[in-house]
Amino acid sequence: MDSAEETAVVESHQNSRHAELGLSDETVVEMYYRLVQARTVDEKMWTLHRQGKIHFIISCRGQEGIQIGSAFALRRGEDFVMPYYRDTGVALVLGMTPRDLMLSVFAREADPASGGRQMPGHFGYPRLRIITGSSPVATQLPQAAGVALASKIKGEAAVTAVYFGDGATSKGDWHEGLNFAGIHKLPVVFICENNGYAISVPQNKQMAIRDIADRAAGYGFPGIIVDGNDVLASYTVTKQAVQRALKGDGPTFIEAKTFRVAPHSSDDDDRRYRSREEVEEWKRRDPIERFKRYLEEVNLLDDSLDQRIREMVLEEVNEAVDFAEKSPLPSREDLMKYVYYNS
Amino acid sequence: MDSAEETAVVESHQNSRHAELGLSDETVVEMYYRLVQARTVDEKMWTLHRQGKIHFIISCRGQEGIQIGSAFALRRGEDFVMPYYRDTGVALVLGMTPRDLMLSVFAREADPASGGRQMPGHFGYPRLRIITGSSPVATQLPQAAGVALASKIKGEAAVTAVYFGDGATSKGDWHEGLNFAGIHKLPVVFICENNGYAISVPQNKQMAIRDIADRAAGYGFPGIIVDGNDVLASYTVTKQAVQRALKGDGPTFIEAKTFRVAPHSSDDDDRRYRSREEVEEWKRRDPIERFKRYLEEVNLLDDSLDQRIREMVLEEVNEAVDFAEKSPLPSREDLMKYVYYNS
Amino acid sequence: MAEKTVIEAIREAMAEEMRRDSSVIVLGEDVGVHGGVFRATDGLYKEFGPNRVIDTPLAESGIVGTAIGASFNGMRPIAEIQFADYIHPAMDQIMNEAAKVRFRTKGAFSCPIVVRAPYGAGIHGGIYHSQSVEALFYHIPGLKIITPCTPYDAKGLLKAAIRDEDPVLYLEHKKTYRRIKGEIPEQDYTVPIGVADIKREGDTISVVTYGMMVHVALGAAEKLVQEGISLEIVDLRTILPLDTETVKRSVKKTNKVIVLYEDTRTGGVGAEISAILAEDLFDHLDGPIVRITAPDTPVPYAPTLEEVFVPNEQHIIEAARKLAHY
Amino acid sequence: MAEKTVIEAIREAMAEEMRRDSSVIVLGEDVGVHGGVFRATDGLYKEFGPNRVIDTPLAESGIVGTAIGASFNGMRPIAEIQFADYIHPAMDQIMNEAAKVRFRTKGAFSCPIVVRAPYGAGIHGGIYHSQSVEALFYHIPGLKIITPCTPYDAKGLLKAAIRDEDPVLYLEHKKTYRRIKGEIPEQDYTVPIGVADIKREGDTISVVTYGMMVHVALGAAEKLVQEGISLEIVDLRTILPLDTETVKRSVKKTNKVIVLYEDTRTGGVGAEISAILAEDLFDHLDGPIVRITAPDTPVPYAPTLEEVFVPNEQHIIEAARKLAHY
Ligand SMILES: Cc1ncc(C[n+]2csc(CCOP(=O)(O)OP(=O)(O)O)c2C)c(N)n1
Ligand SMILES: Cc1ncc(C[n+]2csc(CCOP(=O)(O)OP(=O)(O)O)c2C)c(N)n1
Ligand SMILES: [Mg+2]
Ligand SMILES: [Mg+2]
Repeated sequence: MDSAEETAVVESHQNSRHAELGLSDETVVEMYYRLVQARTVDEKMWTLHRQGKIHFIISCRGQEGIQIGSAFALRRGEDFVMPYYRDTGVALVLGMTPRDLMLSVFAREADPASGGRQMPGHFGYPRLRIITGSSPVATQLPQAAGVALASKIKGEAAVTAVYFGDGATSKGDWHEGLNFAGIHKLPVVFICENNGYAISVPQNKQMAIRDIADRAAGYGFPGIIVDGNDVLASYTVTKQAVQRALKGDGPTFIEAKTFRVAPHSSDDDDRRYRSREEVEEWKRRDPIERFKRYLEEVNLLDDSLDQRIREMVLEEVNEAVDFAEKSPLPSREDLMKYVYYNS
Repeated sequence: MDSAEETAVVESHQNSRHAELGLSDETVVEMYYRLVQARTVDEKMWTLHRQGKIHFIISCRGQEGIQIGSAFALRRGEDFVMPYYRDTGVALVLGMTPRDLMLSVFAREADPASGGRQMPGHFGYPRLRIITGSSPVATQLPQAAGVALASKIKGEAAVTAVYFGDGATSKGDWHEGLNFAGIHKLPVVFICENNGYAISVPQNKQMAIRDIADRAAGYGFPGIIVDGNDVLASYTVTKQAVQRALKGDGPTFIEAKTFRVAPHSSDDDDRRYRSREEVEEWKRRDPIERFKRYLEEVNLLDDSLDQRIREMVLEEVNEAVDFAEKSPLPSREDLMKYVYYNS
Repeated sequence: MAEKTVIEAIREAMAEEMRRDSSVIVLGEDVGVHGGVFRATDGLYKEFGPNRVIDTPLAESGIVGTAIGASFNGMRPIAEIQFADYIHPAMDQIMNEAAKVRFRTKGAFSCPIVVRAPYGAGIHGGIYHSQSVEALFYHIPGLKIITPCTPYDAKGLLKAAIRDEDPVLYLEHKKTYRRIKGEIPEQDYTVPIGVADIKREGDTISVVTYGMMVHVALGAAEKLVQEGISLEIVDLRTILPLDTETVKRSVKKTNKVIVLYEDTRTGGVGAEISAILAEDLFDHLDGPIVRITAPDTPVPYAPTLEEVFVPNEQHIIEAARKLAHY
Repeated sequence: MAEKTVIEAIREAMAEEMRRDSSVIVLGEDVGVHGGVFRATDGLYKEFGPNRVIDTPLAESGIVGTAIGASFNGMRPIAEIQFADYIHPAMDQIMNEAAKVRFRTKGAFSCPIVVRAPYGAGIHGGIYHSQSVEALFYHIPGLKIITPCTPYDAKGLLKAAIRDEDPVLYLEHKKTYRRIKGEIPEQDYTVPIGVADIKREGDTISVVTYGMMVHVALGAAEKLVQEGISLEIVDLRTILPLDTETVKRSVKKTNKVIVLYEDTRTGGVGAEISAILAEDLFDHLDGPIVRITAPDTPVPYAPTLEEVFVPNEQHIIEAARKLAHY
């Protein structure tokens, strides 16, 4: 249950949806484990925030389906991944640990993404090929084209997967990044987590179209729509996009329809701009519950295994919190370090 | 022959293409006059540049078809027009005079667009609703949305027509401008003069698609392709777009396929990046010659009228050069003026 | 007179100007239904409707570009940039378009827009929710930049900015929003752009500053009184154009000056103040022109690092002591 | 040694570095087939092919963003911005991304890119082909800014920039491209970043400057000799980080200083130099710190206006006379 790479079919259930996709039973249970892990990390962070122990958190809740599904289609340490701030699930699948993430919310020196220099939610880990992200929305899009361009120049068989929200599609940088990737048929997978809102701004104030995927045609590559709360569907379209990229056929744009069931961040109050009914409706479509039902149907999960997984995760997350809390803050003398190479 | 507004059918040839479009004989002859005028102004500027009398010029040559055709579909002084630097033809139809343009190439104080503060090719005239343009490519796109937004807020029945090249479509501002106009169904007509090059960069290095008009779908409004060297076709699609906008149906994107037969500017040497054959091929499709043939076919033009028109235009242009040359440069003391309202 | 916070003053200024002049519109991310992430536009959507209070797409260049275009067609748009940290994509529209349009058209076109942006550190915002951006825009002829620090100034200056014929960058220090309270008159008033304000009289040292640092300086001044050191606090209020007269008058009186800014040191706005004084008041200076600033680093998130990043009272007290005895 | 122009030096530096290191790539508008609108990349496309010399779409933010991404994956991209006037859309990528990435990752990521841009006035380029942009980027910790003015420095500094681990903004004064010639060694060399150069020794007044103004100052110095005024010309070469030691050493010797820049006055790079000297060398100064700069306006197109915009020898001569007798 520790590697996203074991996707070979091992004893899979005949005729099951995941077997058809070439996913082993073990892998889909691991997917479930990751879903629970992401959710638990998120819940813990909210608790820590309420307790006043940390200043800020930004939430993956509701979007774990596309995050875990797509990330399982990426080859850890081989493909480049550029998660955006909401991608706790992606970061966990690709190899960042609950400890790493807790170190970040506590702004600790040992936080591998930033040493407490940056807000939480800005993942990054060179060894895992998780490319650092910033807060300005959509700056990562031309950067993704650049990462992939370098792969192309070097002749390296790596794909760059870049994540962003629906709001990000409105930025000039988004356009410039997609355009460049299209021209050079770069191995990029664009993954848009369309949760219907950019903070309070609903999709119909963000764009005049229903399906963002329609825009891909304007850049000369396919745009795919997927139910982002369906883990296996998310896995499938990403896997296909990765294969397409590796074949040299260029980028794919994936629009995952999903929803953020939490407020935008710990600073937000989403009751100001959307109804409880809308949120409740989407809670009923929770990707984790849905995947759980699937695993139960194919007899890969029962209450006792679920219980075990949840306990395991909780223990791991609690341990991570303890570890992070005890870990030291950056020391005041180090402020000027890391501005320049030799500073 | 001095107003773009007289588009009512006066004695038009039955069954002729222009009569079907509701264009009078007088109007199509005026169109021809404008084509010749634009070309003559352009040629004169090149001559002045070769003579070392002026520092810089940028050329409309080859693109007069879409420029004159579309501009005739706009209502002078009512619709807002945002030409780009190549739009000598648009500026002339909308009411700027050869004098105005010559004052600009000579950087004279009386230049109405800038008083010699800005390079030539940056048109602007508040009274004519020609909105000032700058050199940074594509900045005018969100501005066009803004002009039209103001019209919408005021309930004013005006359309904003904004012009730009194929290269401009790659800029973030282009995307942001179209997106905003689409969301608010603003009365904007986007006119792309696709001449196949951004200086030396050919279209296939600028984008991965053949028809830029395809991108309009991504903003929720129609994209129309037109032969930009066909004056009447250019007129027609623009007219339809204006009507659509006035009805409140929102923007239209027009892609006019055309070609710049001159170098990019007086600083450019286009032999460095494209074959003479390509240029010659397009010279054979010259929009002016083509329109001339049309007028001859419908018996509205013969050699003697053509001669008269050319003489008239030349006289006007020569007079404009004399006038501009004698006109004073900005005075040194005025440098600090016009930085702030009360400076 | 009623006591208000800075954010209330800003909101009131917009509401009153929108009532007074139907060409005033507001646009930006989350400014409509939501009322702004800092609630600066709270209530405006309800009162003025979606035509005049516009929730824009997430596109800062587009927001400013749209505002510029609307201003060409008779509007007086107020564009909100959600955090000053996100203003940079709009740099081109602000510096090449808004600020240059009057000059490049010899006055035929003008661009009366206001770009509002919350800035400043000290609120645990980290690297991308804490930046001071004024210095990056300080080098743009044609632009005006306002940095108020009290409710009175915030309201009066925002009204002046909205009525001004030139593009104005109106920077709001986030930390003043709810922390700083003050009296505001009931009736309409403006505070003139380009006029500094002596927030405290003194005669030992002039402290030239703006924004949140005015309050920090006032705190330091309070503590230095007992040592016989009397600081004169000059609040620039407008940093572009600079009120050099008021600054010079103060320095001619005290003959010593501390230039204080929260922004990082190199190339900060205060460098210009030092440069002007070092040239024009050379004979009046009885000591070096001391700068107190943030160090040249991005703004860190961890509280330990942010603590040493932002200039504080202690820095001022120590510098003032040294300079007083120079 | 061979005599070369500045543009030749720049071209050679890129070609040699590309030969030396296969991770060096060039991207920008018209840099490939065309060889650049100023011909800086002439021949590179032919030698290194379309994989390493990339004609980009017209999108400055995209160009720099792509370069940043490529640098995260092992490349050392040189991004050309066709004119510095068009760099502003890339401001966000430069200041929020390239310059902050080392800090925000505690050194785990770095961004070794070079952004080249031709800048400067005096070539009839008008408002959008003449701007000096260095001051707008001067306030960005994490960035380095180079402004060479001779072929020797241009080549050596560009090579140093390409090899540097940090993002570098390399500004080329257009007017030096073909006008300024000089000897260049045959063998490989670099000029260290962050080290100023005394282009002429003198003892009456230090003139601290960079770019094209170095040559203007040298001309003025020539003429002032006969009046017994001896200017020391300090060419900063790198403006960020600033070589304060060399500047201070010079001013400690002459005790008088003129800060000269072609850029507009308010908030210019020279303001920082004045500020540093007014604080650190107060006791060494025998006169005001004089600034000679362009006035605070956009760059005008008409020759009459451009003439009075750009600082010239006469300005320096007059200021030096006055200061010498102070
Ligand atoms: C350039 C920029 N502008 C504004 C912000 C403030 N902001 C942070 S997230 C956000 C909304 C993003 O929406 P979306 O892309 O849909 O992602 P989501 O948060 O919904 O997952 C905004 C406006 C920012 N970070 N960057
Ligand atoms: C933002 C920006 N980058 C670069 C330039 C330099 N430049 C001027 S025109 C041009 C090409 C524009 O091509 P296109 O939009 O196709 O218009 P065309 O000149 O072909 O009519 C370039 C690169 C500029 N003016 N603005
Ligand atoms: Mg969203
Ligand atoms: Mg073109």
